[in-house]
Amino acid sequence: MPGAYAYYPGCTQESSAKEYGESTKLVCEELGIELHEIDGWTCCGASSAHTTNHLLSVALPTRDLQAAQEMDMPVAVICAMCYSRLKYASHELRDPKTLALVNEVIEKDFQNTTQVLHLLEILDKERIPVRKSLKRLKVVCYYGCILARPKKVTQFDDEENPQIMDRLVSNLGATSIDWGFKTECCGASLTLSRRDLVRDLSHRVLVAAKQAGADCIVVACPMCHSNLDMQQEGIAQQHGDQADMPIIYFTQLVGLSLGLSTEQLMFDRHFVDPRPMLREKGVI
Amino acid sequence: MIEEIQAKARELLEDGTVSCVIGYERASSGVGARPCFAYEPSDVDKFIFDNTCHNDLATYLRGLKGKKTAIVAKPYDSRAVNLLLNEKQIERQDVYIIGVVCVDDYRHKTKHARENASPDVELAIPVIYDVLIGEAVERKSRSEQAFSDVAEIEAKSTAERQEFWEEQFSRCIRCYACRQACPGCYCTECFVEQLDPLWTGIRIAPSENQLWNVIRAFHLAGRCIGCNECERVCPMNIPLSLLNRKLEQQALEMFDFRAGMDAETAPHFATFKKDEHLGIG
Amino acid sequence: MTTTTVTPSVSREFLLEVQQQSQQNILRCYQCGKCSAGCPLAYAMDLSPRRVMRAVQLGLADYVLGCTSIWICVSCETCSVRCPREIDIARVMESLRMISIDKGFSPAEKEVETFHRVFLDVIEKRGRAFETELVASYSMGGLGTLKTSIANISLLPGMISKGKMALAPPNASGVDEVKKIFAKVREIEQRKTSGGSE
Amino acid sequence: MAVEFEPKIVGFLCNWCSYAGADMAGTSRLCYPSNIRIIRVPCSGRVDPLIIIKSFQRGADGVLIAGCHPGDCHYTEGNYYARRRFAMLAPFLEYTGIERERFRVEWVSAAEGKRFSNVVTSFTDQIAKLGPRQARIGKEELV
Amino acid sequence: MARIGVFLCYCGTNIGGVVNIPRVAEAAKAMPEVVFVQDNKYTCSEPGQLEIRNAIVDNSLDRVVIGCCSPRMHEKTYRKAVESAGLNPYLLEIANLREHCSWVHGDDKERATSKAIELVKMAVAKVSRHESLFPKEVPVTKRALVIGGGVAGIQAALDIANSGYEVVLVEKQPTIGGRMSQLDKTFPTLDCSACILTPKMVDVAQHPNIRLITCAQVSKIKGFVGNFEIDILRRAKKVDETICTGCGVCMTKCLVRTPSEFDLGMRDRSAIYIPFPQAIPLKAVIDTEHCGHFQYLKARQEGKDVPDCNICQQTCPAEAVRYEEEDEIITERFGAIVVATGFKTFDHSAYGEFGSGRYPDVISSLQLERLMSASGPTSGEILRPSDKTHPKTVVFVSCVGSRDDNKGRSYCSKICCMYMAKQSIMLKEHDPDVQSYIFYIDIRAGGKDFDEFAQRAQDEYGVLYLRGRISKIVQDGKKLIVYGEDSLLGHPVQIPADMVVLATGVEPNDGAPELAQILNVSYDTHNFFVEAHPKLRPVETQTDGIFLAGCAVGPRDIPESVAHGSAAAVKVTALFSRDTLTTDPMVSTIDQMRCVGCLACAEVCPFNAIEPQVLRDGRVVASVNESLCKGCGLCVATCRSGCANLKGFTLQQLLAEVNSLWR
Repeated sequence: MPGAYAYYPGCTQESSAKEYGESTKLVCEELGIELHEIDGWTCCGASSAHTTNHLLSVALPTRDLQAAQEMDMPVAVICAMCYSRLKYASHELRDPKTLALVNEVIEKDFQNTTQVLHLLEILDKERIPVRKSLKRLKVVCYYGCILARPKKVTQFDDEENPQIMDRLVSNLGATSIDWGFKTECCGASLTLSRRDLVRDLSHRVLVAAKQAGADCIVVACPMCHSNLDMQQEGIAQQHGDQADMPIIYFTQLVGLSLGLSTEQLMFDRHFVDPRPMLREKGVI
Repeated sequence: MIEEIQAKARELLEDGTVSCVIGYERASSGVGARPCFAYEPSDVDKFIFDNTCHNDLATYLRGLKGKKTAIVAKPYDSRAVNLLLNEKQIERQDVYIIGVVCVDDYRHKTKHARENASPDVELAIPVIYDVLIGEAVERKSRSEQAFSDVAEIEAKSTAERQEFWEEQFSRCIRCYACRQACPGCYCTECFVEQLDPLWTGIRIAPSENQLWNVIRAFHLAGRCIGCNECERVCPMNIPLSLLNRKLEQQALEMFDFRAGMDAETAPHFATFKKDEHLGIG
Repeated sequence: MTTTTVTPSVSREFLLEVQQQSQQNILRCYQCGKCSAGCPLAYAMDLSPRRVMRAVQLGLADYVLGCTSIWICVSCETCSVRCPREIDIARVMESLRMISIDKGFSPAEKEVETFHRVFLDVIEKRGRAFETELVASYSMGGLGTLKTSIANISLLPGMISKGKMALAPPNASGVDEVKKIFAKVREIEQRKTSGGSE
Repeated sequence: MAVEFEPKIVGFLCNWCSYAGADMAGTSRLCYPSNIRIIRVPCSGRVDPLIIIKSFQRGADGVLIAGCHPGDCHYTEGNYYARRRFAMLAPFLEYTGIERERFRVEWVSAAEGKRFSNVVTSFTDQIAKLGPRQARIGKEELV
Repeated sequence: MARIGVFLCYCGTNIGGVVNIPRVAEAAKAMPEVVFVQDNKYTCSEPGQLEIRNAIVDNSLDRVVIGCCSPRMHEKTYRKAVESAGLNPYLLEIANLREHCSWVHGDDKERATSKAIELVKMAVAKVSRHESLFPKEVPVTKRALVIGGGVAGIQAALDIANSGYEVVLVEKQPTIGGRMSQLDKTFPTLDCSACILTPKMVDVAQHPNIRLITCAQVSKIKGFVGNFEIDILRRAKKVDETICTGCGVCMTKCLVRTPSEFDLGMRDRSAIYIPFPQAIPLKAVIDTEHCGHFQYLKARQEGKDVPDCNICQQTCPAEAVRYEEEDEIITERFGAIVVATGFKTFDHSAYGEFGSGRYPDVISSLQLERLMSASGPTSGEILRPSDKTHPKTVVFVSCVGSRDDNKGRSYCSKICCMYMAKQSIMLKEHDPDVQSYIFYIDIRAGGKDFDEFAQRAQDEYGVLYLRGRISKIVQDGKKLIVYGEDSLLGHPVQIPADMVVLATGVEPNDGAPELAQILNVSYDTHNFFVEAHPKLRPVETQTDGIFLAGCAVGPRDIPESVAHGSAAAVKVTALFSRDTLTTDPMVSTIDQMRCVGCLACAEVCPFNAIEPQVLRDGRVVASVNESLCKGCGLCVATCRSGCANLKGFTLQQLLAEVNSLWR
C-alpha cells in the first residue's frame, strides 16, 4: 500500500552511499511511495555516540524522531545503523524517566509514538511490478549485524535467519541462496581504526558468499557496503585471494527489475563493478 | 616312657576322669603293635610304646563320641585330634590327650626310600595335649629339603606324570584300607560307594582308580594332617602321600595353612580374602 | 600476573558501577562462554568477552578497563542476542568503554577511541557526519597512527574519483540543536559527577 | 595330529553373569568354535571338583569354569570360594597328569559377550594345539 | 522310566535358519526315555504353547525338554505352559539352541546342528533326573522394625503405622529427629526445618502403632523374611522414662559442663541432659562418661577418693533419676526391617591445609546451621566462634571430604552445592553487609527449583561463585587468608575472610558396617548400604525383608529421603498384605541320614541359611532354612559326603549332563 513516510536518509547518503540514497528515491517514485525528507535531519550518533555516552546516543536520534513526529508520519530509514539507533532510542524512551530526561536535553516534547520502519519492511508489503526479471541472477542476502539485532529492540525479523530481503529478491525473480553469514559482522566502524580486522571479517563474508555460489552480495547497510566493496582490493592484499564479488544495494536490485538504467542506479560508483556480471546474467 | 604312660592311664581310669584309654598293645603276631582300648586300670598293663606303634589312634575317637576318652597321642595323632575338634566330630571336654614326644614319628613310616621327604618342620611334640610325656626335644628344621619328593614328580613331563600315576593306580585294588586308616575319612557313606549319583564304577579300572584316589586326596585338601597312615597301610605300596603332600604344599604356599595345627583356624576352603588373586580367573 | 586479592568493598564498588551504567545484572552470568564462542572479534581480543564478564564479577577494574577487548568490540550484538542469561553484553562493553574514559584509562586501542572522538567532534560541528573531513582529520590530524593514516589516505583518491567523497560539507539546519544537545548532555554529566544524583 | 581333532569342552557357567554373557555373545552374533558344551549352574561356587575330575575322566579335552567377576557375585561370596577351590585344583590336576592348559577359570560378566566368545575361541584353539588327552578311557569299556 | 517330550523351536529362521531342526528331531527320537518329538515355528507363541500343553496331555508326558532360546528368556513362560497341562512346572528343561548355538555358529551349519543335538541330549539327560518342586508357604509376622529415627526412618515408621501395622522405631541417640533437626532452613524453599519436622516427631511419639526405643541399637538377628527375631540393646538412660517429665530442673542443677553433641561443640550441656528443647521423647538422660556420680563410682573402684555427686537425684521433682539402671536386651519378632541409619558429616580435621580444625573461625557447614538456628548456641545471631563478632566476609569451600580420592571419598555428597547456596543466602538475610564467596568445582543443582535457587544466590544476593578448589587457609591476625584459583579467570586469587565454612561431605553414620554385618546385608567401600539393584530395586537389599531408606544408602536430600522412607514403607506393607510368603523351591537340602555334622556347609553359606540341628538320636547334623536359602549351591560343592544337594541343580542332574556327552 503506497504511503507517505518521513524519510531519514542518513549521513552516508550524501557521500559514500549516494547510490543507495538515489536508488531509493527512484524506486520509491516508481512504486508511488512518498518519501518526505525530514527537514534538517541530523546524525543519529552512530556507534560512536553509544560508545561514548549513553544519554547522547539516545538524545541524538530522538531529535530526528521528534522532527518526524511533527510531520506525523512513520519514519522510513534505509541505513541499518541509523535504523538501529532510531529504534534503540524509541526502545529506551519507553521508560518515562529516560523520556523526560531526553526531552529535557532536546528541549522538546517528544511522545515516542512515532513508528520507525526500514525500507525493507515497507517494500515487504509492496507488490513490485517486475519489468525485467532477474531470473538468472543468484544472490546472497547480507543483512549485517544490527539490522535484525537485537530483535527485542528492532522487531525487524528473525535474528539468526532473517528472510525479508530474501523474500524481496525472489519476488524480483532472482534466486536467493541460503547461507550462514547473513548476520555475521563485517567489521563495522573499525574501518578507519583497525582496518586489518575489518578485512579479516569482510574476507570471511566474501569467501562464504563465493562458496555459496553467489553472483553478488545484496546489502541493506552502507557500512557493510563500504567494507565489503571498497576493501576488496585491500582484502586481496591481506589474504591473497581476489573475491571480485559485486556488492549491490537491494534498492539497486529493485531498480533493475523496474527497468531503471545502470547509470540511474550509479553502478559506476562501485569499486567492484557489477555491470560485467549483470551483463553476463542478461540482466542488462 | 611307657611307665609314665601307663601311670597316667591308670590314674585317669581310677579317678574316673575317663572311661576308656586308647593306647597300643603288642599284636598277636608278636611283632608290631595294635590299638588297645583300656576300660579297667588293669588293662593298662598291656600298654606298650615303641616305634612299631603306628596307628593314628585319633581315628577311633569318633566311635567313642560322648564317652570320656583318653588317647595316647603322637604328634600327628594330636594334629588329627585338632582336625576332629575343628570339624566338630569330638568335644574337647570328652577327650583327654596324653601327648607323647616322638622323635621318630614320620620317617619310619614311609616305606618308600624317601629319606629326604619330610614336611618343612618335623614335629616331635604334639600340638595339643593335656599331659606331655617324654623330653621336649628340639628338632632342627628340614625346610631346605621340604617337599623334595613332590618336586621330583613335578620335574616330570606331563606325559611322564601320566605314565607314573597310571602305573601306580593300575595297581590299586580299591580295598579302601587307606580310607579306613585315615582320621579324616569318616563320611557315613563315601562318594565312591554311592550308587546315586554314581561317581565311579565299582569295577577296577585305571581311570576309575585314578578318580577314586585323586578325589579322595582332594577331599583331604586342607585336612590331611600328614600321619601318612594311608600309605603305610596300602597293600599295593602306592605312594599315596605324594598326593596329600602336594596339596599340603599348595595350601602352605597359597594360604599359609596347615591342617590340625590348632582346633580353631578355619581351613582354607571355608574362608576367603576378597583381594587375593591366586593366579586363576 | 600476580595473585589477585578479592575483597568485598573493592569488588562490589566497581561491579555496582558497571551494573548501574549498563543496567545489566552481571552476576547473572554463569560463564558458559557462548558470547566468546559467537563473537566475530574474540580472536583479536586479549580477554574474551566471557573473561571480561568474569573480571567484572570479581570487580577487577584495572584488569578489565585496560584491556583491548572493550575497544575491539563493534557492538554487533551477537553476544547479547544469544546470551542464555539475557545479559546485553554489548551494552556492558559500551559501559566499560565509557567508564575507562571517565577513569582516564589510556585506551588499549588508541585509534578506535580516537575515531569515535573525531566522529563526534564532526557531528557536533556540522550536525551530520562529513566523511571527507572525518577521514582527513582522523588521518592527517595525526590522531591515528602513521600506519593506519597512510592506509586510510591511500583510499582517498579512489573514493574521490568514485564520487564517494563529498567535497562540500553537509549543511544541516539542525546543527544548532545538535550543538545544544551536546552541551546539555555535558552539563548533565557534570551534575552527576559533581555529586547530585539525577 | 591325525585327521581333524574336534576337542570336546565342558563349560560350567554361572547363571547370573557368565551364562548371560554367553547369551549376550549370541544376541550380538559373535561366532566362536562350537566345541563347548555349556552346563548352567546357579553360581561358580556350585561347581564341585568332583564333577570336573569326572568330566576329565569321561574324556573331556578341556573344562571351563566361568563366573561373575569377584565382587559381583549374585550371591555376594560364591565366586570367592570358587576361586580358592579351583586355585587348589588347577595345579593338582596338572600334578596328576592333566595339562594345566586344559582347565580354565574365567570371570565373565553379563555384558561381556565379546569377552566370552574370545575366551571360548582362545581356549578351544589352545586345546586343539594340545591335541587329545592320552585318556585311558579309550582302552576301557565304560559303564 | 520317564516319558519325555522334546519340543524344538525354529524361532522363525533364528534357529531353523542355521540348525537343521528335522535332523535334531530325528536324533531326539532315538534318545533314552524320549517318547514324543515335535517342532514348531514359534514355540513361545500362544499356539506354540498350546501345542506343548496338548502334547503333554495327549501323550501323558511327564518331562518336557524345549530346544529354543535362552532359558533366561522364556523359562517362566514355558513353566506356565507345562503347568497348564497339569504337570509340575519344574519338570521342564530348556536346551539353549539360539543364543548358545544358532546365533554363534551361523558360520558352520553342520557343526551347529551336531552341537544342537548334543545340547538336546544333555537336556534330556538332565530332565530325566528332574523332580517335582513345590514352593513353600511361611507365615508373616506383621510387625516392622525401623532402625534410625531420622526423617527417612520417621517417614517409614509413620507410613507403616498408618497402614495399620505395629512399628518399633529404634534410635541410637536419646532423641529422634536426626540431622534434619539440626538444620535451620531447608533448600530451596527456605522453610524452617524444625517447623516442618517437629510435628512429624510428635506424630511418632503419639502414634498408637509406634513404639519408640531411644538410646538403643540392634545387636543380633535371627530368622528370615516374615520371621525375624531381633535383639535390641537399650543402653541405660539412668532416668526412668516413664516418670521423667522433662522439666529440665536437673539440667540447671547439674554441675558438669561438657560440649553438646547436638550443637557440635558450639555450646555446652550438662551431664544429665535433654539434647534440645523439641526432643522426642522429651526425657533427660545421664551421660555416665561425664556425670559426677559415675566419675565418683569409677574413681572409687580405682581406689581413688573423689567427692560423690547426686544433685540431680536429689533435686529431680519427679524423683526419676535411677543411677542403678542397667542396659537391657529387648528381644522381639518382626516381619520386616527398614534400615535408615542416616549419615554424619565428614570430619574436616583430615585437611591439614585448611587448619585441620585449629582455626576457630574455620567451621563446618553443619556448625553454621547451628549458628543460624534460632534455637542454636547464639540464638540465631551469626557470631564467629573466635571473638563473637559478626563476620562480614565469608568464604565457603565445597567438596570437603567429597570428590577427593586423596581422602578416600571419591563420591559427590550431592547436597552441599544446594546448602551452600542456602547458607550464603541466609547469611545475607541475617546481615546485608555480608559478602559470601563460594569456591566450587561444579554447581550440582539438579532438582526441582534447585538451579534457579543457586542462580538466585548469585543474581539477587550477590554471592560470588569462584570455580576452583582452594589450596590453603592461613590465619592472618583476625583474618583468614584463603588461597585459591579462579579457574574461569585463569588466575590465582586470595580472599581475606572473617569466617570460612567448609562444606563437609556426607558419610555413613558410625556403626553402619557393623550393623550391616549383623543384618548380613552388603555395604560398599564407603560403608554405604548396597541396594539389591541400583536402578530397579533401590530400596531392597539382597536379604529379603530388609529394606533401606535415606542416606544410609548414599547422599540424599530431605525430599528424597522422605520419598525413600515412604518407598521402603510400601515394600513393607506390601509384604504384610499377605499372610504367608512363598519361597523359591530351588533351594538346598541336606541328607541328614548321611550328614556327619562337620558343618563345613554352614561355614561357607553366604546367607547363614544352614544351622546345626540335633536329631532325636543325639546326632548333630546340618539343616537348611529354606526361607533363607537363595540356592547358590556353595554348600553342595563344599560337602564331601554329598549330603548337601541343590534342587534344580542336583549332583545327579549335573552328572547326567556330563555323562550324556559321552553316551
